[in-house]
Amino acid sequence: MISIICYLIVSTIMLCAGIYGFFTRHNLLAMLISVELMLNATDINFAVFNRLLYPNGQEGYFFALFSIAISAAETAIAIAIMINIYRNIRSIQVDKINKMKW
Amino acid sequence: MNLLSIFVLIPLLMMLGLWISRNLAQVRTVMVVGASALLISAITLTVCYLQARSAGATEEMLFRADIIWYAPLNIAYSVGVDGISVAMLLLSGIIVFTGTFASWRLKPLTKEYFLWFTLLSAGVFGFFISIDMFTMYLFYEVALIPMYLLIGVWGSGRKEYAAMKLTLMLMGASAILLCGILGIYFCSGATSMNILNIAHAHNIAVSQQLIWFPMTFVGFGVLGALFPFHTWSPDGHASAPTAVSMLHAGVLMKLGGYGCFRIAMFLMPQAANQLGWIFLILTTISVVYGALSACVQTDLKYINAYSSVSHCGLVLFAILMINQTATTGAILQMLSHGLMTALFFALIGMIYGRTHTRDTRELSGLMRIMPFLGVGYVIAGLANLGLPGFSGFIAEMTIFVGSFQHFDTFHRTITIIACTSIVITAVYILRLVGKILYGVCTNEHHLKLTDATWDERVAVIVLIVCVAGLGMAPLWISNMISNSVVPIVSNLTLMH
Amino acid sequence: MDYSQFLYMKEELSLIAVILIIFVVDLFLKPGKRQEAGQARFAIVLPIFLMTIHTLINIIPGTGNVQAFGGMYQYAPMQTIVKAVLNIGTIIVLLMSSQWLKRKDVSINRGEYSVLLLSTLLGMYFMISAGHFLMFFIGLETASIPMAALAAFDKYRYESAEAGAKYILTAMFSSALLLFGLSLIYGTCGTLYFDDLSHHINGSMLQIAAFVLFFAGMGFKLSLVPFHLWTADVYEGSPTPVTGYLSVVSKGSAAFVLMTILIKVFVPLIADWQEVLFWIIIVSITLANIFAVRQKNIKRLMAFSSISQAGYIMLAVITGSAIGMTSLVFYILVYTVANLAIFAIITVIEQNSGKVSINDYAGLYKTNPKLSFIMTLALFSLGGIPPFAGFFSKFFIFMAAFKAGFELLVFIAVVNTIISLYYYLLIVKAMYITPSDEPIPTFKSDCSTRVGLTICLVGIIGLGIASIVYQTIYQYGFGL
Amino acid sequence: MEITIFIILLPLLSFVFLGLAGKWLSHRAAGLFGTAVLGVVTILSYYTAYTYFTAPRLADGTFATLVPYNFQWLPLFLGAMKFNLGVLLDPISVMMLIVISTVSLMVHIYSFGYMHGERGFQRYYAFLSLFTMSMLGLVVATNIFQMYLFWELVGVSSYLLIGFYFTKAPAVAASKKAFIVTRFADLGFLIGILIYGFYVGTFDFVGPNTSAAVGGAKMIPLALGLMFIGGAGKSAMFPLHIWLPDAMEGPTPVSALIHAATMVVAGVYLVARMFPLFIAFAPNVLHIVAYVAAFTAFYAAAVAIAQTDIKRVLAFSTISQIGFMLVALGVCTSVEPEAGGLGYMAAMFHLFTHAMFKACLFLCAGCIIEQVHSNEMEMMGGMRKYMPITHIAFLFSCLAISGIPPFSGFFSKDEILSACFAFNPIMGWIMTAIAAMTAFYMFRLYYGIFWGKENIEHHTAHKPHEAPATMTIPLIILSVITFFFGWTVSFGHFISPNGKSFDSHLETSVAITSVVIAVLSILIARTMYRNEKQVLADSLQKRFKGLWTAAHHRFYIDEVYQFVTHRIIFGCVSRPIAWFDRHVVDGFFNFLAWSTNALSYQIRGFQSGEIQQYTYVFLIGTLLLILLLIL
Repeated sequence: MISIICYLIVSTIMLCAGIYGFFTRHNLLAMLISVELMLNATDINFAVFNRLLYPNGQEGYFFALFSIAISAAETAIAIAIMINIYRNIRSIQVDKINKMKW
Repeated sequence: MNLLSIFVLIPLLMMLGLWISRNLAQVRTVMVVGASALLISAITLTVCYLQARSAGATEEMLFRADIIWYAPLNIAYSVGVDGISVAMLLLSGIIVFTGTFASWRLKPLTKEYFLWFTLLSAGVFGFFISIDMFTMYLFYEVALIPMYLLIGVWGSGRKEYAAMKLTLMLMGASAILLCGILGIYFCSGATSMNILNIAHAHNIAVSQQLIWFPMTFVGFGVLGALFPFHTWSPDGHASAPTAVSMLHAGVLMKLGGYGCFRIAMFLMPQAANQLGWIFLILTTISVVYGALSACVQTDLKYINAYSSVSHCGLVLFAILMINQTATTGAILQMLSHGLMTALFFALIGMIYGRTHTRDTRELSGLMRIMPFLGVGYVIAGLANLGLPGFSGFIAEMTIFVGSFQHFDTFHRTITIIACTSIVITAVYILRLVGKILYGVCTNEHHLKLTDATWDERVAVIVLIVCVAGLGMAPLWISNMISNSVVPIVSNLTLMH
Repeated sequence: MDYSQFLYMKEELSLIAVILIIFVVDLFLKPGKRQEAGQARFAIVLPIFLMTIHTLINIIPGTGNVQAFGGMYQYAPMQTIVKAVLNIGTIIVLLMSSQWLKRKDVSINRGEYSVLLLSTLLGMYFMISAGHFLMFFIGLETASIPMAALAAFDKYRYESAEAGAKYILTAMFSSALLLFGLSLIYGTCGTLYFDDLSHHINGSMLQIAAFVLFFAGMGFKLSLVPFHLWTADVYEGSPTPVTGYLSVVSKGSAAFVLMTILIKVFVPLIADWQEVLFWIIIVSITLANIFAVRQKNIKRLMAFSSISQAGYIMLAVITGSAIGMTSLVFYILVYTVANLAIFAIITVIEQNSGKVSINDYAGLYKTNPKLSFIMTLALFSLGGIPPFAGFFSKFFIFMAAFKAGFELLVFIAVVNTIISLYYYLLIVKAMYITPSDEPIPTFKSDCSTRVGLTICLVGIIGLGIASIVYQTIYQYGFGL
Repeated sequence: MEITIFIILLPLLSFVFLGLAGKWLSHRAAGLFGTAVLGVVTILSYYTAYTYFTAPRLADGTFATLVPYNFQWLPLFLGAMKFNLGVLLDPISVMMLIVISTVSLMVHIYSFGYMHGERGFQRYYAFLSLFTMSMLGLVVATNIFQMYLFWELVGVSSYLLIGFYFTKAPAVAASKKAFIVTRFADLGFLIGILIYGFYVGTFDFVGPNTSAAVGGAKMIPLALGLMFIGGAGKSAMFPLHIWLPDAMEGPTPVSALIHAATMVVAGVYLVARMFPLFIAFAPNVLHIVAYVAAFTAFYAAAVAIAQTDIKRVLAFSTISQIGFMLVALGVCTSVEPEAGGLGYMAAMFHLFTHAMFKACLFLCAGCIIEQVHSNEMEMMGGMRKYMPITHIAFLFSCLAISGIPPFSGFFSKDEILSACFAFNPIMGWIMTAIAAMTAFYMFRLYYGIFWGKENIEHHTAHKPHEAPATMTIPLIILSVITFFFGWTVSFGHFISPNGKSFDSHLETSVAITSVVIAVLSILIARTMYRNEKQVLADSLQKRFKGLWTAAHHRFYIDEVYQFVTHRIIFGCVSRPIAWFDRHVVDGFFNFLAWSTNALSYQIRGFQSGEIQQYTYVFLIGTLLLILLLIL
């Protein structure tokens, strides 16, 4: 039996990796992937908690499912917007999209 | 319908009338009718009040009306007047009336100007009739904000800067005041914001008073040109159009003193006694410092603005003396200063409208050119320096005699210091009069200028008559005020 | 399963119906004729008309608290009020977008606009009525995701796309953190039902972390400092009606939800969340104000203004009391009419002259007196000047916070109103005082904008003086 | 005695009427109206005096103090402390009524000719009425506060009248100076009143034996001293005298009325009014008054010798003579006229006689100035040929002021000197010396104007002639009074410190000494100034050049004041304060605004437009909040 801590370490590492990636990538798509990583980390959490701590209910599983669906929707919109950006400035480098500031 | 609500209703109707009026003649008609109605109402109220009192009405406030407004928050539209408010309403009526005439020929955007002007007066009247702290605060702020546009749009000189500074400083003060009011309300544990109710039925713990009293006092005090928060006044007055200066220095600055007395002192007597000395020092500084600053100014309006700082300082000074005589003097001083300074600003505005300069170094010998305005100016000046026969004298004397009756040597000493202001006042007033009115006119452009027009004469004469009338027959108004001062002052002295 | 439970959701259901009708009708409108006046009018009036009906049939609050679907859906009469407020905001937004929607490049997507807008509203409805974090989360995302599409709605304007990108990425980041927080709550409590949670929350380290992550997610929606940085850019880039919507409806719903959840779920952590809010309020109000004072673009200025307004709203939340909740809802209502009036005016001016800089507003009073007059009143209302409604709402919020013992906070907030007044007055100054060589020319705004502005004007003047509104809200308020 | 109220009300009425309606009145009508009203007032005053002094005395031999009117004007809510207005008649106030109304009437008549054709003639008469009203109100004051009220009014009418020629810069400056200096002194008066009110508990004039006075005994000396500062201001005592010489810029009749006869003796009247308290509680203060007055008398006499402007000479002579009066009051040691209280009566007596002859002198000067169009002595000389009536009147008055019998001045001055000798022989000799100086400078003036070197050139260009009847009649009346009053009226019967009648008798030794010295002085003046060539005078002037110049410049007191007011008060106090206000107090608020803006620019990098930075801050914020809660 793998301890719950291990799962949590994995999920936390995923979260942190996601955050790190989000901060350091220069491409919008890469950032999107990073944020997906973060979302997946939570999904793992939900599943693990449900499975190991509260096996009687199904809340965690459902939550994870919904979360996956929602992140998919988000991604769809995000990509649509990125396409729009690309149409406008022919680039999806994140350091280019800082026209509005201060 | 309560008699007092008329004072709010008339300005509202005036604003409606202005909104629908189509040309200048209609605007003027609305303003004259409205301002006269306000003045007549104020006089009627005074008469009714005196009759009611002489018929034996003993309540603290007459013509009471309470309409629950926000029941969950214990906020009510409560009105009522005592002698002090009646006097203030009368003052406001006079100033609004004369202010209307003083801005008779104002251009451009006359309609909008009067719209804001009327809103300002609505605030002023509302403030003086209210006895609920919330309503009072509401009207207080209503009276403040139109100043921004009135100065900014119709002013002169550094109007944008002055308007912004004035608005922000006064609003800053009212922000502090808001805290003070909330503090009073919650610390008293009262179930209504009614001042009388709080004063009579509730006590605020002294430790709490020591926090909220300075806030409330400073909050109102800024409007009363309390040192060192007075700097909005010179710039603001200098840039404001004539009638606005009149209304602002004449009435609005009185809101400060009135509020200090009616809310800060009345509701927090112990703190007023304990912390009074700090503010006494500040107000004494105001009195002397304002007068000294006025001596070296070269702009007519700056001189008068600093003079207002000095005179309004005297109001707060006297209030803090906590005795019947001094406080009555303070209220008289509010009246008197209101009338005098309005007269002054009206005349300055009229002179400025002709010469297009307010720099004393460029003006001279105006007496020969515009004798009516010149004489008016001399009278205003003499009234300002406290000549017997004008209102300034009775007010200042009542204040000085009253303040000097204080049992504490400290209070008597600073009374003497404050007394010196009357000499300094004489210095700058006489220098000014000598410089701009007397002598020979050196500017040839000024030689062709004309004397006052009929509308200006109306404004000036009404004000002079009031100043002189108050100065010669002070008995009735003094009695009216002092009878109303008694309950408040006794509340203050009992607590000592 | 008891299908009558669906009746408790009549508000959501009728909104779904509205969305569907618009969606279907839009399908049958011929794309080639979008520019024609008749069709345009119909397409614009239809959502407004339907929303009005929807609002009217749902305006009467229910009699008591109800739970449906095993506690997933919770109804309280207050929610009806809040939803009505949001409806009003949405209607005004729809009214003010009409002129924009007549523009050639946008008119093609008119239907989508309404549907997306109302979808976000639906999401907020669910958020408000949620009794479970899953429901809440779905509502939150339903409210967020279409919003990104709306922000990027001006397809041919790069700024719009940039706004959309910034919004969606920040939204995803924040929802990932929020979700992580929720997972921790689930992990420590074993349930996500609001009613059960309050018994399980005991203030352990993980729960505190979870709470903060949750709060950060809400802080993003509310654009509280330090979660606010997207706000200015998104507000500036988005189409102006969307900005208005974002600043008012989205923010209002989030504030109410935050307050309900703090009251219902995080009661045991009250000391903690009050402390958090305490600092957040101070920072939000002050920092936003400081940023606002030097803005040149009016939309950006309003963005910072809305951040500081969010800080004021939090003053009501921090009380956790019934009176605080009443003040909150009242504040949102007042804020809605005032802020939307401003955005409506920004919209018409932008549509008619393409100008959004404050300097361009110079001399507006000379050319468009009525617009500038309403603008002035709205700004005064936002600044908390009586007799406009904003004064009352601010005062009540301060009262509530003061009553709850946050004197210092009230003091700081109140002092900050001076700064906010300063930048509101800058706009007034531009319109009335600053002379201009080429002012915005005189134009006549279209009918629906004028209707919208009239509603706002009535609200700005009437809401404070007519205490009935506040008292009605007060009847349904609830607290700890 | 109810009729006395009209003595005050009628001039007030005249003032209001002339002030408001003057614009539409002809000069003639306005002048006649003013003079007629004053005539009625004078008749009323004489009637009052007649009835008052002929009424039977009280049992203790004093005249009754009557208060026909006393009503509350301003309530002060302090029990006995009230601010009343009323009429109080006692010997000194009744005497003052006579003095004021007489001189005022003379001036009214005189002005008819003197001011003929002047612009603002109506205004002039209005102001004269105002002044008369205020001065009358001052002397009949029932309490110290009423006195203060009218005191201020007197000051302002003086201001208005000095500045009558308001287009002339010196007149404006002089009026301003007069008002400000007296106002400054009035501050002392006011504080004195406040202290008096606080410690005595009333503003009424209380007797020394009343419980109120005894209760406040400790502070009464201070109060009286401060009040005297006010009196010193009005009565031009050193160092507050500087306004009076400048006040000569006003029309000459005004100088006669205000700055010679009436207003300037208000200080004397004040001290006389408070005399019982001075004697009972503050004899030392009274003596200080005497020393100040003596010094002033000397100083003014010295300056008068070196003045060339005839009105200035008269002004300094006025200062000097008021000094005499105050010395007389100051040397009193008791209220018994026979034992140290003689000075009181002497002061009042001198006040009366001085008012008449000094008014006469000024009016004469007015006649002369009108003819030669200059105040400078060098423009005159030999005027006796052209203006005989003026010459005689002037001579009579000069003799009176020099103390030559039988003119009135001799009698009053003799009483003063007697009182001084009774107090202290040194004081007596000092005052005698000053009296000699008086005789000298008056006759220097007399010879300079009427004899001496005639300015032929000027006189041929504008041939001087005698003044019209409206102007000479007052001169004649006043000369007659001057001539007769001294030996026909026994002043001590009416006015004495304790109220009882007493016979004042000439003290032969003092009288002889003073007359001899006066005559000697006159002779010296005659030898020096009578002739065309004034060899002795010129050589003396050359020898004591420094002294002469200093005296001519009034010992530079004005310059000192100028320095103090302009350099110190304006330069070192007002300007720094104004600067402080603009730059420090105001600067602070501007700094607040500026710093907010500056901060806004400083931290703008926070909002960089970079989405990763945004989320970074987001995360940091979240972590900080967690830390906040955990720690």
